[in-house]
Amino acid sequence: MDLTKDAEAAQSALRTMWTIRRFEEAVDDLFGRGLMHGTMHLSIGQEAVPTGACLALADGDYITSTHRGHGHCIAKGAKLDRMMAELLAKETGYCRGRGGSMHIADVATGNLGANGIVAGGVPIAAGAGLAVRMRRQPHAVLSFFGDGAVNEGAWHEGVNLAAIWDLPVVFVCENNHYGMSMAVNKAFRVERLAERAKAYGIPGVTVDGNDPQAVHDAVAEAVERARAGRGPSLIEAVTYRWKGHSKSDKNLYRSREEIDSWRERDPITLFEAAVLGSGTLAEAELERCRDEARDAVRDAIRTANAAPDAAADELASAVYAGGPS
Amino acid sequence: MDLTKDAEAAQSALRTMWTIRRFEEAVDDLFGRGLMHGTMHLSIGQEAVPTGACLALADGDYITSTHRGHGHCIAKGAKLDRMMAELLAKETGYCRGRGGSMHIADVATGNLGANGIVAGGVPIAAGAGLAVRMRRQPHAVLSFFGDGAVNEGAWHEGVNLAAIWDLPVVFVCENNHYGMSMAVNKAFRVERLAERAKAYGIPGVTVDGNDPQAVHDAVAEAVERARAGRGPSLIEAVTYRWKGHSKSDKNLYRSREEIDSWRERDPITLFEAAVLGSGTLAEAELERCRDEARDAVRDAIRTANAAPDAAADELASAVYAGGPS
Amino acid sequence: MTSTVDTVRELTYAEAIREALAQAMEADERVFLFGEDVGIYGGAFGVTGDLVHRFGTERVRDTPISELGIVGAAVGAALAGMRPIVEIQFSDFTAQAMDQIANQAAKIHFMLGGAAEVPMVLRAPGGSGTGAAAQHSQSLEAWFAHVPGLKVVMPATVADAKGLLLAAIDDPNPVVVLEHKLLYKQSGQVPADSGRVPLGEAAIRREGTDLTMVATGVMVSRALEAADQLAADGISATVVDPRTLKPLDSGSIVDAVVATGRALLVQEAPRSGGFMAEVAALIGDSPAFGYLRAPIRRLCGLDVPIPYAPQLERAAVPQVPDIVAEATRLVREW
Amino acid sequence: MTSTVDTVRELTYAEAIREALAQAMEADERVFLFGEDVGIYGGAFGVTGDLVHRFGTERVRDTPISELGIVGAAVGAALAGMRPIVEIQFSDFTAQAMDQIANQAAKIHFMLGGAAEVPMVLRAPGGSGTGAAAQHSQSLEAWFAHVPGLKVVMPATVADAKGLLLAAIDDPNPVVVLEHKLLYKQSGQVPADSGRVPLGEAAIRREGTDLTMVATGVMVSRALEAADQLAADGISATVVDPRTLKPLDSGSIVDAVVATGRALLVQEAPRSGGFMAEVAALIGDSPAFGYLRAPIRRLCGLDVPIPYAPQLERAAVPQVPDIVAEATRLVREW
Ligand SMILES: Cc1ncc(C[n+]2csc(CCOP(=O)(O)OP(=O)(O)O)c2C)c(N)n1
Ligand SMILES: Cc1ncc(C[n+]2csc(CCOP(=O)(O)OP(=O)(O)O)c2C)c(N)n1
Ligand SMILES: [Mg+2]
Ligand SMILES: [Mg+2]
Repeated sequence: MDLTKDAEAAQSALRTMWTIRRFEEAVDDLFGRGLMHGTMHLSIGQEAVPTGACLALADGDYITSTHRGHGHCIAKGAKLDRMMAELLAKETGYCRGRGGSMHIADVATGNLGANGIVAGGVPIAAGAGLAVRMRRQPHAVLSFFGDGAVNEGAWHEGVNLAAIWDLPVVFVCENNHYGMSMAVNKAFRVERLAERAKAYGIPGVTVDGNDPQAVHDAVAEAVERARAGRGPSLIEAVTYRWKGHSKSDKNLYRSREEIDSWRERDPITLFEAAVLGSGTLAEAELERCRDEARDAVRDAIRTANAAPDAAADELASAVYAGGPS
Repeated sequence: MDLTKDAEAAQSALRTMWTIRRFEEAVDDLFGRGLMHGTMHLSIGQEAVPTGACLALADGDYITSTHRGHGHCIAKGAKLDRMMAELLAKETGYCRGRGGSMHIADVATGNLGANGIVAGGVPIAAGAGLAVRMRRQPHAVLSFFGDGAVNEGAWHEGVNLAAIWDLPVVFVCENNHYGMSMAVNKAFRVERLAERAKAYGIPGVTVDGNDPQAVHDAVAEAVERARAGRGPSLIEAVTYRWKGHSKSDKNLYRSREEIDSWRERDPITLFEAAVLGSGTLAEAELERCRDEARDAVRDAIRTANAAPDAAADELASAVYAGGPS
Repeated sequence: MTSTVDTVRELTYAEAIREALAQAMEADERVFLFGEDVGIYGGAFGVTGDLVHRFGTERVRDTPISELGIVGAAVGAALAGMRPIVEIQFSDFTAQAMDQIANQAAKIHFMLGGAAEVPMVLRAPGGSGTGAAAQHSQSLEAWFAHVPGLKVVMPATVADAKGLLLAAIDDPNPVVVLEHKLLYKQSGQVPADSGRVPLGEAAIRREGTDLTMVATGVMVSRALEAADQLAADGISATVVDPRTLKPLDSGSIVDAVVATGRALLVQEAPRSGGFMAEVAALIGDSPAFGYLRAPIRRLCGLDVPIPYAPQLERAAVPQVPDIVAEATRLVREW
Repeated sequence: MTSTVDTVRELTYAEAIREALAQAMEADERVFLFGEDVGIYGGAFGVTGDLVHRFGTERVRDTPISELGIVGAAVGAALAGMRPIVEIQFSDFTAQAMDQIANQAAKIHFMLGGAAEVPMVLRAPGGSGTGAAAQHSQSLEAWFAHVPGLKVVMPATVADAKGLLLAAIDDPNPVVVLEHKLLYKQSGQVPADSGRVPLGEAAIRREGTDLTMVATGVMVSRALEAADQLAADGISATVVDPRTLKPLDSGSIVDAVVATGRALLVQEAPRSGGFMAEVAALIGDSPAFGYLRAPIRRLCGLDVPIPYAPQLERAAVPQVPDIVAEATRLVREW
């Protein structure tokens, strides 16, 4: 699928990227004004990765996500109002206010959950892949994780299981150059994280994570491979987060210039230029995508705000499935 | 050092290999006769690895060892009687009867311990390497582990830490083709485990683990590199264990023929043939090495048997260093 | 599963577990086993035995040595519609997998607001007595019983080994089944077909009047043996086996203590922070409080790692004479 | 460390920890810190702050995200003569490192027959109240207190944050220091030079006559606040802060309960199998048993993962009014 040539695909990609951007900006704003609780990990600047990746997925496919998971959740098809309700600690939130940002998920669209544990979703993805395989389903599983996750034992074990059993899993590393403050070049002694794939005998590629097309193509190929029973792949999508790691971040570990240089490579701006340049979409259509995204996020906030707060009275009975025990 | 050309080195290597062999045979016998407790993991057939490796080490260097650790302990210079006393649950044992086979260690010779946890010693070796580095000592740390350990998260994390910090650690994989019953070709999707080294940006080599010279040369080079501050290396020594994994093993996962083919590649027989062939040692000298090993093990059993049993009365006070608390 | 009359046969604890596994796999294709050496090797303790020949290598699946990955894969498989049963070779290695057990499996149902379930079983043998030393002999039930979202069972009899496991497999939550190495070869009566033992119900193994002993795992049979000896000495003991530690059948325990006025709580695990502390605490804040004629006593493993030497290993955990002595003291002195 | 008069200043809990770290590093070159983001970032909670500028990147060392490797490296460094201090960013992630904590660090001295020591400190913040949800808010002290070979401290005041940490660094054993996120910004008096607080000594934070409250972590200040309110209501409470959970100063707790006849045990962690179960058990089998005028009551976190929503999070753990209410009930009804 050529996102810059196919008008429908281009609009879809653009709308998703703008929706993520606007959603994250709204969260940033609500949080800054003390209307949101906890901590938030925003994915502004990284929108092309979930967007390009999820465009290569089909219904029934699964994803596992991370602490920086709003974009994954949106790109996989979740409803904005239920996401916003979750962050606003409402009863109508996806997790009924129990999970919040770090556990947000629309299970119905195949999102097995954001995860507060770095690399926590990686072996879970392998297991979902095993289930798909054993149930002879045609689905693929896509596991998102950051560069920082790659040095966790869970990552190593999860990727190896998927590799030796030829499981239909696509491992997508969002390499945004830092695991919190730890620079990739200090945490690794390899140039490209995709090189790690060889250790498990699976293909590994590095793509421009600010280009939804590049991400899409790599994921589409890996998904095809997965569905064909030829096992997992590792895709390293190189990108950058504009905002601090979370609210406590003073950005001491990186320079203003570095941040600025990446802002100049804004995935949305670049993509808009590409689709405009190729004549696929006109400025008015871009404008409509932007407006739709803005309105959708505004609506979501409105709907979420009107919902009842999550109720504390059922807490204890919510721990176990199948009724209280 | 050319073990097959230098008479002293040849004798040393041969004596160590025979000592390990005789020690393990004695343990097998004592265990079989119900005189030894617990479980035992014997390294018969793998003697060339610790022998060749430890000949490349110097005083002050550390090792970490495994559940199959008698050979490592012997090759690093431990006293046989105190080892035997440990296995016989005596007060004079290295661990005062508290550790047994899976925790055997002569800390004074730099052995930081056998480990009942697969891959448990790998991050510990990285940490010892960090200490050596921070204390500006000239030492190296050698970590022994099996093929099975390589898929553990602990291995991944430990090797990466050593790699990114250029620590003086040599990772020696005793690839005996199985992690218990799990064949290497089922547990990995790579041909050679040494290929994993690339994922951490460190050198990796595969050597004949039944040839003490090959092991020695690879380790010596890695140790030199480590001491020079150029970081860790991974060495895969391909070998085979003749006996079952432990006493519960019925050898269902491998064939008689496979075992026999490896017995024909007995590292001791091959080495004896080499030193005899090159004229470095005469048959009488080989015989002396064998006799010395046999006698040393016999003496160790005698001494150990005469020692008092480990005493239960001080158990509770043995948990914390620095006196009871 | 076509017979209608439920025949009772003599099986070992290991065989009873294997039978439960086989029946669950026959009844439900979503059920499968995986873990280290569960296939051709038949399990480090021989529990899975010939199951790989009966169900194939897909459903009785050998794994590399990677406990965290294994449990994580079970979580993922459960989320995606399977009913995985994981064997961790020694319960000590749950330490490797603790994130996936406690932070993922236990919490996902709650964290996702009920939108997902994690129906999985984690079997692992605990306990000392085999000379396997400190890293292969722990009794870690207290760790799991402290994690909301997990259910925890400790079968102490052959029938329960089958019955509790079947109930655990049925349960829509993650259940940790802590078996005991010393029990694997013990024999006992087991119903052939059903025999499910509901989670959350204690068993009163013996009824008496002078004191109540609460014991778990291998301590159940030791407490029963002690009770026999005590009876010969004129002391009449109730023995309660909680069977499920979480959710705990506190009612049965409290009732038994009300009836006898004395409680002796026996566990193999080290005393400090062990599961019997919870039992003591609940008795001390229950209706039984008013009936207590003596302090609530615990007889536990020493606060030491399990040593290798057989004489040290024995000294580290309660033996039958220790139970008899402690029970006698409690009854005679109070 | 040249001044002779010990000046007392006002610091925050985080600053007090930082001061202890700095003083220990100045005094002993073997002491060094490592962990995720402890360097230039200054620690996720700002505890290490500017230490990297004062001691350099060798001794204040950033690590990749690999908790098991980090703790394992600390074990190895300790065995090879260093005195490592590890920061685990949230105590929840000790689950990742549990093998190296419980199976290695805790047991090596014993397993090797005393031939080696593992002098290391593992610092980690626990507790809820920041909206970080189930995987970032646990109170896991009970896990560690159940592992022979570990020492465990929970500083509840600013002075103890420094004093206990200094003692932990001096100790030749692995010590787990569980800090509390909500306390980091709290201020208090701290001695500039020394101020070591020996491990194993409880603090009687307040003395009363009607009941004894035992509380840990952030519950200490809540219990004290509750005690103030209770006093206004004519109820006089003792508040005991164990400070060190292992080895536990059981004598001070028992004495306090003997003196008041009632015990209310307050913890943030979920009730089942929590540390206060151990405290209840030891009171119930101590000389205090004969002095008890009321059941031994626990007021604990609910048996639920910590939820995200602030209103749910508050409901999940004891708050001051809950303590007041429970204490009142205990005194008025018994
Ligand atoms: C096991 C674990 N360790 C540490 C943390 C704390 N933490 C949360 S996010 C983060 C950085 C993750 O980096 P990366 O994987 O690159 O993802 P990014 O934040 O860059 O998207 C850290 C250290 C955690 N949540 N889980
Ligand atoms: C963490 C952990 N998992 C599993 C085991 C059980 N176990 C002991 S040795 C072993 C096989 C190890 O294989 P390998 O590392 O190749 O060493 P080898 O036995 O072949 O020398 C297993 C599974 C263990 N001791 N520790
Ligand atoms: Mg990152
Ligand atoms: Mg092997």
